[in-house]
Amino acid sequence: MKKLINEPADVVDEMLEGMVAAHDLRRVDGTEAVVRSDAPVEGKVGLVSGGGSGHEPTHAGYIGDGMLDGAAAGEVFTSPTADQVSELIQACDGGEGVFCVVKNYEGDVMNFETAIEMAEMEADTEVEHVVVNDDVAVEDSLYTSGRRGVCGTIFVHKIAGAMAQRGEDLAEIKRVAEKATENVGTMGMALTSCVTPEKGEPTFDLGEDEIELGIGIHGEPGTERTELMSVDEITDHLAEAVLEDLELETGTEVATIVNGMGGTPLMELYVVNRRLQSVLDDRGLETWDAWVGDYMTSLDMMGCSITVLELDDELMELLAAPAETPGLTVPE
Amino acid sequence: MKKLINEPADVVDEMLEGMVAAHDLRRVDGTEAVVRSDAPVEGKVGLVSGGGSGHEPTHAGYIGDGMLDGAAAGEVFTSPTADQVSELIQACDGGEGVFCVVKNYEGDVMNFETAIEMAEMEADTEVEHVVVNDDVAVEDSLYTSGRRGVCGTIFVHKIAGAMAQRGEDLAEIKRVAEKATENVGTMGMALTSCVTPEKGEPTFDLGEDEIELGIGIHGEPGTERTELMSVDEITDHLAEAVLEDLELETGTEVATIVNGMGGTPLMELYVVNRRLQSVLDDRGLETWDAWVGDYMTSLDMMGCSITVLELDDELMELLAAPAETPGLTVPE
Amino acid sequence: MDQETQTEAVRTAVEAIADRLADEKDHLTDLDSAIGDADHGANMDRGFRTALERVEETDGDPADLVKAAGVALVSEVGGASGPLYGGSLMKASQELEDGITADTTVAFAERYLETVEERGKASVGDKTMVDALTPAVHTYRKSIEVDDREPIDALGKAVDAARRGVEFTTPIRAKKGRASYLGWRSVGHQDPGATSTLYLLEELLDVATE
Amino acid sequence: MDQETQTEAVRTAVEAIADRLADEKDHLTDLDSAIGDADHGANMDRGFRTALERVEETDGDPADLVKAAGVALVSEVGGASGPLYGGSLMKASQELEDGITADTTVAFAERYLETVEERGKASVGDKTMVDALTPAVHTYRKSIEVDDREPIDALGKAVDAARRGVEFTTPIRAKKGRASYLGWRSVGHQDPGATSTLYLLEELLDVATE
Ligand SMILES: Nc1ncnc2c1ncn2[C@@H]1O[C@H](COP(=O)(O)OP(=O)(O)O)[C@@H](O)[C@H]1O
Ligand SMILES: Nc1ncnc2c1ncn2[C@@H]1O[C@H](COP(=O)(O)OP(=O)(O)O)[C@@H](O)[C@H]1O
Ligand SMILES: [Mg+2]
Ligand SMILES: [Mg+2]
Ligand SMILES: [Mg+2]
Ligand SMILES: [Mg+2]
Repeated sequence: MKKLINEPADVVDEMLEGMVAAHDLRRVDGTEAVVRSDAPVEGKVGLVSGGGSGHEPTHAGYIGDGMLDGAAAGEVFTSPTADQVSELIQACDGGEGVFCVVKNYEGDVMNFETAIEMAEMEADTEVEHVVVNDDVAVEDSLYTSGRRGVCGTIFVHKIAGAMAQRGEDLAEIKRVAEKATENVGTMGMALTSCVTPEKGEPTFDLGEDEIELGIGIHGEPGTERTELMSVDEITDHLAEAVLEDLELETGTEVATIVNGMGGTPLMELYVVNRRLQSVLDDRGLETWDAWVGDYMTSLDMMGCSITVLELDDELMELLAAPAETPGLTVPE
Repeated sequence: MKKLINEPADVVDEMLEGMVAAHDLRRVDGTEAVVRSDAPVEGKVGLVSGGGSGHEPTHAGYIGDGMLDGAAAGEVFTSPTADQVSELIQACDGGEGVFCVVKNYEGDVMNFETAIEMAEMEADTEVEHVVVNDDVAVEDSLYTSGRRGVCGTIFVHKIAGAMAQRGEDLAEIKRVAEKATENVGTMGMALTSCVTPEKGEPTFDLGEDEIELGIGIHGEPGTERTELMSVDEITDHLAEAVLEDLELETGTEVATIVNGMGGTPLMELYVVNRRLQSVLDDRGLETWDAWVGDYMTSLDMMGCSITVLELDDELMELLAAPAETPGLTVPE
Repeated sequence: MDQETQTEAVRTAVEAIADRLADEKDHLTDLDSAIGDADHGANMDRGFRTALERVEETDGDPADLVKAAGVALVSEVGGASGPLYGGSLMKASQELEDGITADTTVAFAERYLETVEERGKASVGDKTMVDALTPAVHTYRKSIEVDDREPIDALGKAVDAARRGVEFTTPIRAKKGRASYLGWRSVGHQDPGATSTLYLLEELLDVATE
Repeated sequence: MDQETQTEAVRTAVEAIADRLADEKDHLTDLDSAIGDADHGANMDRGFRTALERVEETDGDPADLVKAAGVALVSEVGGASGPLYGGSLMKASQELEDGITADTTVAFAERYLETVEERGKASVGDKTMVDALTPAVHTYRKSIEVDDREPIDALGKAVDAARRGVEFTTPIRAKKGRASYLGWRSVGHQDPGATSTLYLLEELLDVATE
């Protein structure tokens, strides 16, 4: 499998160099964590996130006014280490503490928990966090390690980022981030596997007439393998799973994301959005904002996910607040 | 080859429906042209573009304040028809005339020329246009139909869009659009072919150790097939071709695009940008702005292009002017 | 032939061409894959399906029908082939206003070729449809005006000439169209537009012979 | 064994493990491809290469070296296996502060298992490394405390026990780790973390036997 890389082992480091060369960012010395170049910003809570690489623009692509102050990049699909996350937290503390957005997956949770303890011990940093678990494909039961955190996390970044930007404190940010997490659901599917730089071959084999439903964002196989369907059928399936989980009343206002997994032409994502919006319309839901694009990817995987967020006035206002980052810009 | 589509023949129409459902756009009745929902905007020149589909977010993704007023979408990789372009032009005329940004390729040029004649005849619309031909891979000689218009077109959209937004007239817009066109160069490469919805198979076969250099944006093979190289070598090759063409003096300020062809992980584009910026640095050039992402794609092709634009004060100011479109947002 | 018969002949010809292009769709697309963007088959198929619908709906003389077919191609095909095929049919249709005769078909053929050359800024040897058209049109005119052949014989000769034109596109380098971007790599591939032009002529001959 | 010998034994063991994981890298990644995210081989290989560098630089008693290896894993691996392997080594190393004896190795093994269970919130039967560790630790302790075996014999039994644990992971459904997302589809696949745990134990036995 061909890739635009030098050595697989260097890809994360070199990607970060390329990001810093393009955007208003800097590396935290000696780590694979990246922060806004003026971090820590005094007088506001620092907002950080992080996780494995390969999901670009997630995570560092959401650093900027109105969203994240910093992000830690692990190896491809591997949680960043606790000591790097701890350094990141400390680099983003402008005196008002730091809030971490963590995606539910054991590696991230374990490393962030350890990092938070370390930052509290080493630098007396006040830290709060939220664990996003929006993936409705996985049952949240004794038989799983809980629902995964996937593309809905971007809504949480945006909402928590707007809170931090307007000077809210840790407790308030936590309240709203938890509300957003409760209100959001996502379900994804793959037409193809992705190829990691290390392995250089598809993570799983998928026949020419097969697709995976209920995938995560790490190139892992999904919860179910089915025959290839038309995009309308696929969209119906994903939307139904999300809506069943959210149980929204008629007239509810929502924001949606049709997210590409990295290798999907934007053209196709718009075709998905066409159907999604008509499904929502049929159910009497009101789409207040619809995002279409690559927000949370799995390298070069072809496929998509659908995210629906239930809105109230507070969440609407926060989503509409200005943001200026490489991956998402909302003008005033 | 699997795609998120219903019938191949419906993909352009359904994509446009999905775009209109997501963004502040409307269809021009009975056509595959899309305009801002409040078009025509009175008191400014209307800016339009168009071409084959499959390059998303190009073209309709750049409709909005500070960029395009409308765009015509042809079939995949096929120029839109002259009558549709003519209707688009008429729908965007707010009394100050319409400026068309055309990419150099015979289909687009012939259809736009016919359309301009039709609009002038049918509705007395004043129309000017520029033909962008930034692709340095193709010799501009008697032996070709001239250099192709590729990703540098996005800079021309941005610059002409800023001119139109601030109320400049057709002649002024033409002057600046032509300057931008003269100052920009692009060169692209492919790791893989793309797959069109109609054909359902790769347009060309490329071995596991081969790449194409000097590709266009329609899935056509490039000017040269070589062995797979490291990303640093590839970047050097592309950058050299562009810089040789532009012949810039030390100290020149430039804006750059590392553009993904649709199937390339963003991670890899940043790795390209890392090298590009160090090449520019070595040559004594000053990067004033660096864009990294999917701006002008070829469906699901894996590969990238490098664009360099020579700046002066006027072009810098226009690039920095605010814009608010689905594909590119520049905040105030 | 009275006007009714001529009109019906045009409809039959467009139908035969549409059927032929449907059959050759994949082949034309394969040719366009090698040196273009893999859509010539789809373009021509879509275009002539619409052209057929239009000529079936259109009343009038042969010139009106040919023009309707041209308009359909211009407004349905896009790309390079849309304005070339469609625009040329529209322009050349004017030569048929006095009906279909040996003389008017010669004028039609010449006008068609001229229009392609003008719009496409192409000449013979550029590896385009002009390479199929030029020998066909030259041969047709010479057969009728110099050799005094029947139009149907002359058309037979023209088809053979077009075939050689198509074959000639293979070993030469493209100067126009997408294939020109390939430079020397375009050598060794047959031009799709010249090929579809040959199919049109073959079908015309077929319909004329019946 | 004096302290110097013990310290050297730890270094030799880490080296053996690092070599083994380098050899098994692709195999572990393949296992992780089936029910995870295709990085367990790379994670373990990267981690133990760094661990080896660290123990080679570190002076001190065996506990210090084991701790250094753990720190290396925590700060180099990330993912789920980083905190699990690394954190557990760090914690359990405390049990070796009085040197490596039959008793301290039992305490080490139990502490290690406990830490994995705590951090991972996992129990036996969840289809994780715990399934390899549990039988191994239980067997080791019983062999030493009840059967009065020599540590090296006990370790041999523990390795056999771990192997059965690994085999046991195949037919069961995952409750923890990425494989749990697959639900019933996880059945029929061997757990990568249990497998790498077995390799560690096999290498310990090898080094101990030499
Ligand atoms: N400038 C031109 N002049 C004459 N014929 C041309 C020109 N450009 C392209 N063609 C013809 O058009 C054919 C390609 O048509 P098609 O694939 O439908 O359009 P596109 O090139 O826009 O994809 C070529 O094979 C060639 O014969
Ligand atoms: N919660 C957990 N408790 C115990 N072991 C776990 C847990 N989660 C994962 N593991 C172990 O870790 C292994 C996967 O490690 P690795 O692939 O390196 O990390 P990641 O899952 O982050 O990619 C699994 O095979 C399993 O044995
Ligand atoms: Mg991992
Ligand atoms: Mg085309
Ligand atoms: Mg073509
Ligand atoms: Mg893994």
